[in-house]
Formats: sequence, C-alpha cells, structure tokens
Amino acid sequence: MNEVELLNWARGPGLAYATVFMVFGLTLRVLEILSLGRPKEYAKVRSSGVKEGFRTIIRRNLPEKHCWKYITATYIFHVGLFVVIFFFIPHTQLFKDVFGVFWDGWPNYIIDFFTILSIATMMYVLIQRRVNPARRILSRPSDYFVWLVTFLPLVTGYMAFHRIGPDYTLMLAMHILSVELLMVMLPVTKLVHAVTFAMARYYNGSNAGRKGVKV
Amino acid sequence: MTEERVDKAETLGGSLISNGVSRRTFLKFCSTVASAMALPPAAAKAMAEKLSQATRQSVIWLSFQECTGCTESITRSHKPTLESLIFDFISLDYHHTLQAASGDAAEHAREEAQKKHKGKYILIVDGAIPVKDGGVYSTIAGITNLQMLQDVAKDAMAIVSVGTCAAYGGLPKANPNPTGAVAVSDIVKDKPIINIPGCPPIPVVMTGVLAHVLTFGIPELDSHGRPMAFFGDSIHDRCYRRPFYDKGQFAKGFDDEGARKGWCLFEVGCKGPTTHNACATVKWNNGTSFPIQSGHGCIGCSEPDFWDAGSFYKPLSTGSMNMEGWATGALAAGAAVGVASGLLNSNTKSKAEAKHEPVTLEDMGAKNE
Amino acid sequence: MTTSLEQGINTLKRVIDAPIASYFSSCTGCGICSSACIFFTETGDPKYTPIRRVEPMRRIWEQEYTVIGKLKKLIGLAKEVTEQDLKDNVELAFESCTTCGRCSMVCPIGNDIVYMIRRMREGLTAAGLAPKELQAAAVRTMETGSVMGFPMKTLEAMVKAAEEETGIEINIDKPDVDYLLLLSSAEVMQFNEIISSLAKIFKEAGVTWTFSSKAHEAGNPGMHMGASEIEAMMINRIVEAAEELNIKKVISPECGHAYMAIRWEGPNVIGRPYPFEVYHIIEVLDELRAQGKLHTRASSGTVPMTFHDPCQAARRGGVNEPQRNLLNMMSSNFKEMNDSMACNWCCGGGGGMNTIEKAEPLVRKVFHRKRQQIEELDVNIVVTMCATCRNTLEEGVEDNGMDVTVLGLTEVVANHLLKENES
Amino acid sequence: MNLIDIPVKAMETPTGMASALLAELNDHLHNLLKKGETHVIDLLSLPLNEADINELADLLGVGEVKATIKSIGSSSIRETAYSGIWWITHYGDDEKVLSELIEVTQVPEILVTHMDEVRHSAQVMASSLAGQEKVI
Repeated sequence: MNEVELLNWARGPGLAYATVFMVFGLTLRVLEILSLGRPKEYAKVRSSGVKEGFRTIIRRNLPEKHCWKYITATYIFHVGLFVVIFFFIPHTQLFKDVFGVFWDGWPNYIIDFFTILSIATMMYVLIQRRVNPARRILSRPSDYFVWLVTFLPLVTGYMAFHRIGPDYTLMLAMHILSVELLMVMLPVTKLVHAVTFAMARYYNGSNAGRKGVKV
Repeated sequence: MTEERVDKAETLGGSLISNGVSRRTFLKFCSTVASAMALPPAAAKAMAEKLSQATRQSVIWLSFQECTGCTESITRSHKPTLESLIFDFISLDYHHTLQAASGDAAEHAREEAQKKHKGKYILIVDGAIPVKDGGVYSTIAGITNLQMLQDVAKDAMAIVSVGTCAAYGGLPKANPNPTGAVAVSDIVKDKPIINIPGCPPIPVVMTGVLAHVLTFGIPELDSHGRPMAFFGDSIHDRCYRRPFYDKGQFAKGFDDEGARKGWCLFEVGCKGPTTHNACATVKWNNGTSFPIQSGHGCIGCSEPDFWDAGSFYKPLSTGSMNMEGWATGALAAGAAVGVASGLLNSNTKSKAEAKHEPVTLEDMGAKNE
Repeated sequence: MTTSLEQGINTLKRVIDAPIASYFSSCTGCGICSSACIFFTETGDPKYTPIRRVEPMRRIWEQEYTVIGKLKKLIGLAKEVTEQDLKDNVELAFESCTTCGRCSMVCPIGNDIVYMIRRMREGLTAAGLAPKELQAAAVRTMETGSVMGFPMKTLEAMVKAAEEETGIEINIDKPDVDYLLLLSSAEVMQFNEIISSLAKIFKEAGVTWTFSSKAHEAGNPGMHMGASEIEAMMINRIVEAAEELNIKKVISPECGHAYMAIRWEGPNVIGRPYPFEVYHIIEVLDELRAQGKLHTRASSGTVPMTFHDPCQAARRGGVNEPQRNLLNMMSSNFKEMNDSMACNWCCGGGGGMNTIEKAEPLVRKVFHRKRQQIEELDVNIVVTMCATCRNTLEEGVEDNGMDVTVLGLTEVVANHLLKENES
Repeated sequence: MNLIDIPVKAMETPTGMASALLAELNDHLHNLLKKGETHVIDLLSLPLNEADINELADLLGVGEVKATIKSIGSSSIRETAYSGIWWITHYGDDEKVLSELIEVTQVPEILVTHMDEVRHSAQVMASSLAGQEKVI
C-alpha cells in the first residue's frame, strides 16, 4: 500500500470505521453510566440542582486558584488542543462536512503557536507523570499509551502542515490515521473523559447544588 | 565523403536541417525543456548536441482503455509548437490513432518495428489494461490489450506510461472497476517504466521526458515512477495562491468575494497539497493558465486512485465518504448495545440488592469483644 | 453475623450509581486531588492521593458495569477484588480520610471523590472491616442514645443545672413547640454551657423548644462507618421523637457530621421525606438575627477573630453565610481564613478520625496546615460550629503551644447577648 | 468577468533577489574575464516574481545589441548595459514566454551559426550555383 492508497483509505473507509466505532462506543459508555441510575433524593433540597449541575460543567473549566501550579501545563495543553482541533481551518471544514455547522477558523500562525504549545506542554505533562508523586502512583501503563495516542496527531499534524518528514501525502495520511486511532481509543480508554467529564461535573454540581453549595 | 553524408543524414541534426528545422530552433527547444525540467541551464547545449548526434528513436505507442485525451494533449495544437518537435525526433512506428495505415498493414508495421528495433524501441502506453475475464474487455485486431502489452513490452528498451490510466489505472480502475483495469506497472515488472501521469499530462512534460530519455537516458523518478523534475513538487508548494492559504484566506464558493479576490481554493476542494505535477509552473496551453488560475481547485489527476479520493469539491481535510448513514447506524447500534448493557447492569444491581443483608448492631464486632 | 467479603463486594456493587460511574469513567489520574488533601500535603506521601482511596470500588465498577471491563475479565486481564485488597483499603478509607470533600472541589474533571469514599466505607463495613472504635461508638449510640455514652439521665442533670443557673424553664418532651433541639456528645461532655446559652437566646427571642428523652443526640457513627441501616436506626429515633411531639423544626447541633446525617443523609437512608425540617443551630440563630430577635453587643469589636468552616456543615452541607452574618454582627474585626467556606482546609479530626486510635499521630501531624492558617492571620480567637472541629482545634492548639482560644459560635452568640438592663 | 480579470498577483513587491543575482553575475563576469568560462542562469527556475524580474531588467539596463530569432515563435536576444551579460527570452508561437535566460558570454550560443548549418548552406549554395551555370 503506497501513501496515496493509505491517504485514500484514511479519508474514506478508515474515517468511516473510526467514526462508527467512536459513536458506537461513546453511546454505549454514556448509556452504561446512565443505566446505573441515581438514588432518589428525599431530603428537602435547597434547589433542584439542575441549574447548578450545568453551572458546574462550565465553572470547572477554571481550576481552583491553588491548583494552578499543578494544572497549568495540562490546562494549556487542553486549551491548545481545543484551539487546534476546532479552529484550524481544514478541521473546521471537516466539522462542516460532518455536522453541517460552520464557524470561522483562525489564522495558521495562531494554530501553529497553539500546536507547539500543546506539544511542549504534553512533554512536560509526561515528565510530570514520572516526577509528580501523586501522578506517578496513579499511573498505569495505559496512561502512557493514551498519552502517545494523543501526542501523535499533534506531531503528525504539525509535520504535515510544515512539510517536515518524508512526504506531505504520507504525513497527511499518518495524521489522519493517528486521529482515527485516537477516535477508536476514545471510548475504550480514559480518553472517554472528553465526553463524560460533563456528566461527572453535572452530578457533582447538582448534588452540591441541592445542598446549596457552589462547587 | 559519401559515408559521412549517409551518417549525417541518419542523425537527427542532419535530417532536421534538411527538413528546415534550424539548429537555433533546436537549441531553443532544448533550453525550454531544460528550464522546464529544472536541469542546469548549461545542460541545454549538451542536450542539443546529443540530440543532434542521435538517430531517430523508434517508438511504438499502444493505446488501451483510454479516451485519446493524452494523444490529444500532445498533438492538440494545430500550429506547429515547440512540443510537437518531438515528433521530429522520434520515429512513431505505430500509433493506431495517428498512423495512416489501418487493419493488417497497421499491425504489420508494429510487428516490423518490434523485429527491426528489438531491444531498442521505446514503448509508450496510454490507457489502462483490463485483465478481468482474460482481458476480453478491450482488444485491438483481435488481440487483447494484455497480450499486446506483454508482447510489445518484452523487447522494449523502456516503457513510458502516458496518462494516469496507463500509469495507475485511472478512470477505468475507479471503483467498482468492472473490467479489472490495472496499470502498466502491474503487468510489466522487468522493464524500466516511466510514469507521466495526468489526465491528460502536460504536453511539455511528455516531450521533456522523451527528450531526456533520448539524450541523458531515464530521468530521476519518484516512488510512483514519476520524473522528479516535473513531479517533485506539489501543486500547493508552487501555487501562486499559496500565500492566501498561509494567511487563511479562502474562497468559500465559486462566486463569492474570496473567489473574486483570487483566494485559496482549499475549501472548495482543491487537492493541490497532495498532488504532484508541474501545472503550477509549466501551466497549460503554452503557459496560458492552469485550473487553479482559472478558478477551479486542483482535482489531483496525476495521483493514483484520484477518482476514488472523494468529491472534487470537498476539502482535502474531510472524509471522502458520506458518513451520515454510518454515524446514525453507529448511534443506533451503540444505543441498542448500551441499553442491553444497561439492562445487564440493572440486573447486576438488583441481584446485589436482593443479596444484600443489612449491617446490624449484631455485626458490630466491638460488641462481642 | 452477616458481614463478609462477599457482602462487602455485594454492597459495593449495590451502591455504585450513575454519578460514581461517571466519576470513574472520567478520572484521568492527574493526581490533582492530592493537592487538596491535608493527608497528602502534610505528609507528602502519595498513597494518600484521594482517588486511590476508592480503587477496589473502581475495579468492581469496571468489571461489573462496563462492557470493556467484562471483556477484560473474560480474557483474564482483570484482577478480582480480594479480601486483602479491602483490608488494605481500610487505612485509606477510614484511617487517613476525614471525608472532608476538599478533593471534590478541585478535581478538574468534576469528580465528587468523597461521595465515592463514603460508599467505599459502606462496602468495607459490610465486609466487617469498619474500625473497631466506630463500631463501638455505634453500639453505644444505640444503647445509650449518645455517641460517647451519656444517657438521658446525664442530660437531665445538666438541664436542671442550667435551669438553676439561668432561672429559665427548659422543656423535655414537650409537644407542639417550635423546635426540637438535638445535641452532640461533645457538647454534653465538654461544652455543656451551650444549654444555658441557648435557653437564654431562645427565651430572649420568644422561641419555644424542647429536648426529647427519646432522641437527645444527633451524633451518628452509622454515617461515618457507612452502615446505612444503623445510620437509619439512629435517624428513625429522631424522626419518631419529632413526630410524637408534633414538632415541625428540628435543630441539628454544632456538629458537622451530625448535620450531614440528620439534614442530608437521613431522609435517604430511611427512604422517605421527613415530616419536619432540619436546621443547623447556626441557621436558626441567623434567622433570629434577621428577624431582629437577637440583641447582642459588639464587645469583641476590636478583638481579631477568625472562623473555621466545618467541612460537613459548610462545604458538604451548604451552611456558609449564617456564621458570617452572626460574626460580623458581633465583631468588626472578623478575619477570613485563606481558603474559607466551601474550600476550607479540614481540621484533620472529622469523619471518625479522632476516635480511631491508630489515626492519632496522623491527626496531630496534619494539624500543621490549620496551625499555619491561623498563625498567618495573627488572631487569638478561632470560632467554629462543629464540636469535632472544636475538639481537634483545641487539641491542636494545645499540642502546638499556640496562644489561641477556640470557641463555639453558639457560645459566642450567647456571651454577646445584651443583659436585660442593657437593652 | 473574464479569466484575465481574476487578480493573480499574490506577491507584488520585489524580494531582493535581483541584487543577489547581480552579485552572482559579477562573479561570473570575472570568471569569463579570467578563465573564459561562460555561464547561463535560468530565470524561470528561480523563485522570482514579476517585480523581481522587472527590477533585475532595470538594474541591468539596455546595451547596444538586440537580435531577434524567428523560429516557432520568436526569441529576443539583447545585450544588457553590462557588456558580456545577455538577456535571452524565448517566446512560444503565441508570444508566451517559454524560457528566460541570462547568459554571461561574448556571444550567446544561440546566435552562433552551427557548423552543420554552414555545411548545409554551402551545399545548398553549391547546388544552386550549379543550377545557375546550367541555366547560363
């Protein structure tokens, strides 16, 4: 299989399989969670907790102030990843194609900046996983695999865009394939937090909201 | 003296002069080719020198599953062009579209040339070769394309696959490929093959490569068998609209503000970034323009399987398949399995509930202590 | 005897719900929860990372409630939870955690970690692994009605003394009054001046109230232990008392975990809503203040004081404003601690920790954080509204030779009441 | 709107390549002088924009020789203001530029009559003279 066939496969069947697996897996994961139900609340609540639940989904986007020193790198990485995924113009085209919604992408130099930022912070985060005692004790082998799966699309994307490496077609194919690997891994690893974080935050915020606490 | 005159007449230099093609025209041709192939400028003189000393090269041109667009491309100008000079340098011994002979006489000419120039002739192929069902889907004079190719290729010095069909299978090979079309390189494995893809290829690319083969031999090729000189860069790399890409200025339709301002055509499906060809530099119709300059994105015609790479009008960064149905199906399947798994979960939970025994004061070990 | 490994694991299966599943799904192992936990910050030992405290539960969740986990189990990639796993977990779930819930505030993904630790304790208790001190406390509570074993007789004697001291009649088992007052063991044992304080305050405000001989304490070791059925028995005692006396408002004492049990967990463990409402005593006092029924003088106007928010009342219970309203009414020099209210650092003694003998050195060690917080404010008075916090703070202050007085907020309010001739 | 109206000028300003080329040409002039080495620069193979080419043409100026070749389109050969530097433009049959070269030489290769052609014309002339004799 040459690089052209690889790219065609990646853009065609590969993307379809990955999308199918991801959508299937995420739907399954979310339903699995929901199936376990939530105990009925008999205490006289101070609020229904619904508003607070949604509020927490948004509010937890900013960490508690004392946490900045632990989270800055990870935070920048997530912001970078978000910007790169959702505002690189070719990516906006993909979302337009898949979801039919379109928003304006950002100029390439901004995307470039965030890509480098994300790559750098990811490397730092990897080092932290070895160095930070709490993070280290929590780390499982899969964490390093997940790190790699997240790291590859950034690097291949950067290399493809800047014509670094063997050949643009091949790099683009590798980039798309690495994204597909990420998509496949999304529902089966802790990467699922990209979706379930909203549920976790909702439940936490909602439970606290019922008691009148802002979390 | 007589000897010498005979020799001179057989060399291209001699025969061209007698046909009214001046040495200056010759040199001009060579410097144009050298420039197009990015050869060092001094190579033009060497090329002219070599060409003039060469004898006319026997060429057999086989056309298989094709549209004659490649032949059209190389011969289309009704005025004599510099590119058409290549026909003065070669002896086109068989080309069933161009030759005057027909029927038995035509096939006889081919067999003659094969015999006479055994091991020395160049075989040019345009069109893909159907191999399904013994290759019955395309025959010439009762001979299948497959047989004819194998037969002619056997004694060829080199093969030039002209056009994407011959080079990579092209349109005939596109899904679902009913005739089982394949490229020349899928059949012939033991001869040097130069691919000059494009639908059609640029005339000067064809003449340039032939001139190179006649003078300096087979040029440097990329991993797809294409001459680096013409296919080394992508359209995108050499595109004059590239600065708009870098700045993120894109035409979003063919009639919008961006289109009028000549912005990058990535978003309307330009495949320039993954297409290797010389369109952006050599251009078409004697350097008049090329598709992107005319406001249409590159469709990637010089790449393998470009027909199967999705819509010409969807950006390169999008999938090439319509995934709405797939995604909906996956959602439904996920929901079904999710509900099933959820029921299992509920079952596990109710079982746990049923098995549960309350922790009572009697369980408090301290009491017993 | 029904507790067993099997029951423990069964209980963990039973208590895993959608929120817990979403928390486990989302955890990325970032370890930031450790930065919120005094047991990590003060010892630097990564084993105290909060999310690690529920690891056996995570495995059960994965193996029982996810398709991936079931597949892993099928091909032998998943380790089943063993008795040893649960035994090893006791240290993390009981002996080094106050269930203060500060970790739940910082988790970037939004996990309510302490919600899970509370359920983890339930599983360990069902496996018969609850610390013996908590088990003993549960037995005492059910037998005497008091966590520390003070029978109603002790309280009656104190009530009599308070009546004599204040000249105010104090009701026991009087129906149809406004409030049923519950106390905590610590108040009965150490801070019993609260009875006369409250008698004065309520008299002043014209509020009627009573004790119940059936349920005089709100302390609930069943909750600490995670023994829902025992917790429910203790709750039911109070519910029955309130119902019998036809009282619509029950006052939870200055005790964080009691408030959590009676106010928030109670209706859920008994499985029905209360026919009455529950208030923290400080909420009641603040309401009286708002109604203008609390006449105090600002004698401590210039004495700098700070407030320690008890985790179960403030962060987990939602009582954050009333204490500030009251303190600001009485003092013009109230200094907020860093990380106050819902983000307050734990005293280190709650969640049953200060009754567990093994945990004592750790409780002493982690007080360092609170000491630092108090010292940087340069105050001599620390007010709180939880008997356990008060206890821990007093011990910590003594331990560290700090020149600090620890006070209960109700007591402070009582001390600031205007004498009749002053009004 | 016609094709021609689509603005295609992405880069309008000179990039400074012209002066770089001048320095290179200076070296080649010295080589010609000292070693008799000639040199050709293919302008189309360099990343020059129109502005660069115009700038280079201005810098080199116009010399005293100008020749035109007519063969399948024309070719223009002119010496620049710097003797020994020649500017050669080959046009196709429809006036499109096929190649644009700068040659550092005494006489551009393309202007020199090839001996083969001299030989050919000598033959033609001889036979034409022979024909005349017959007629005369």
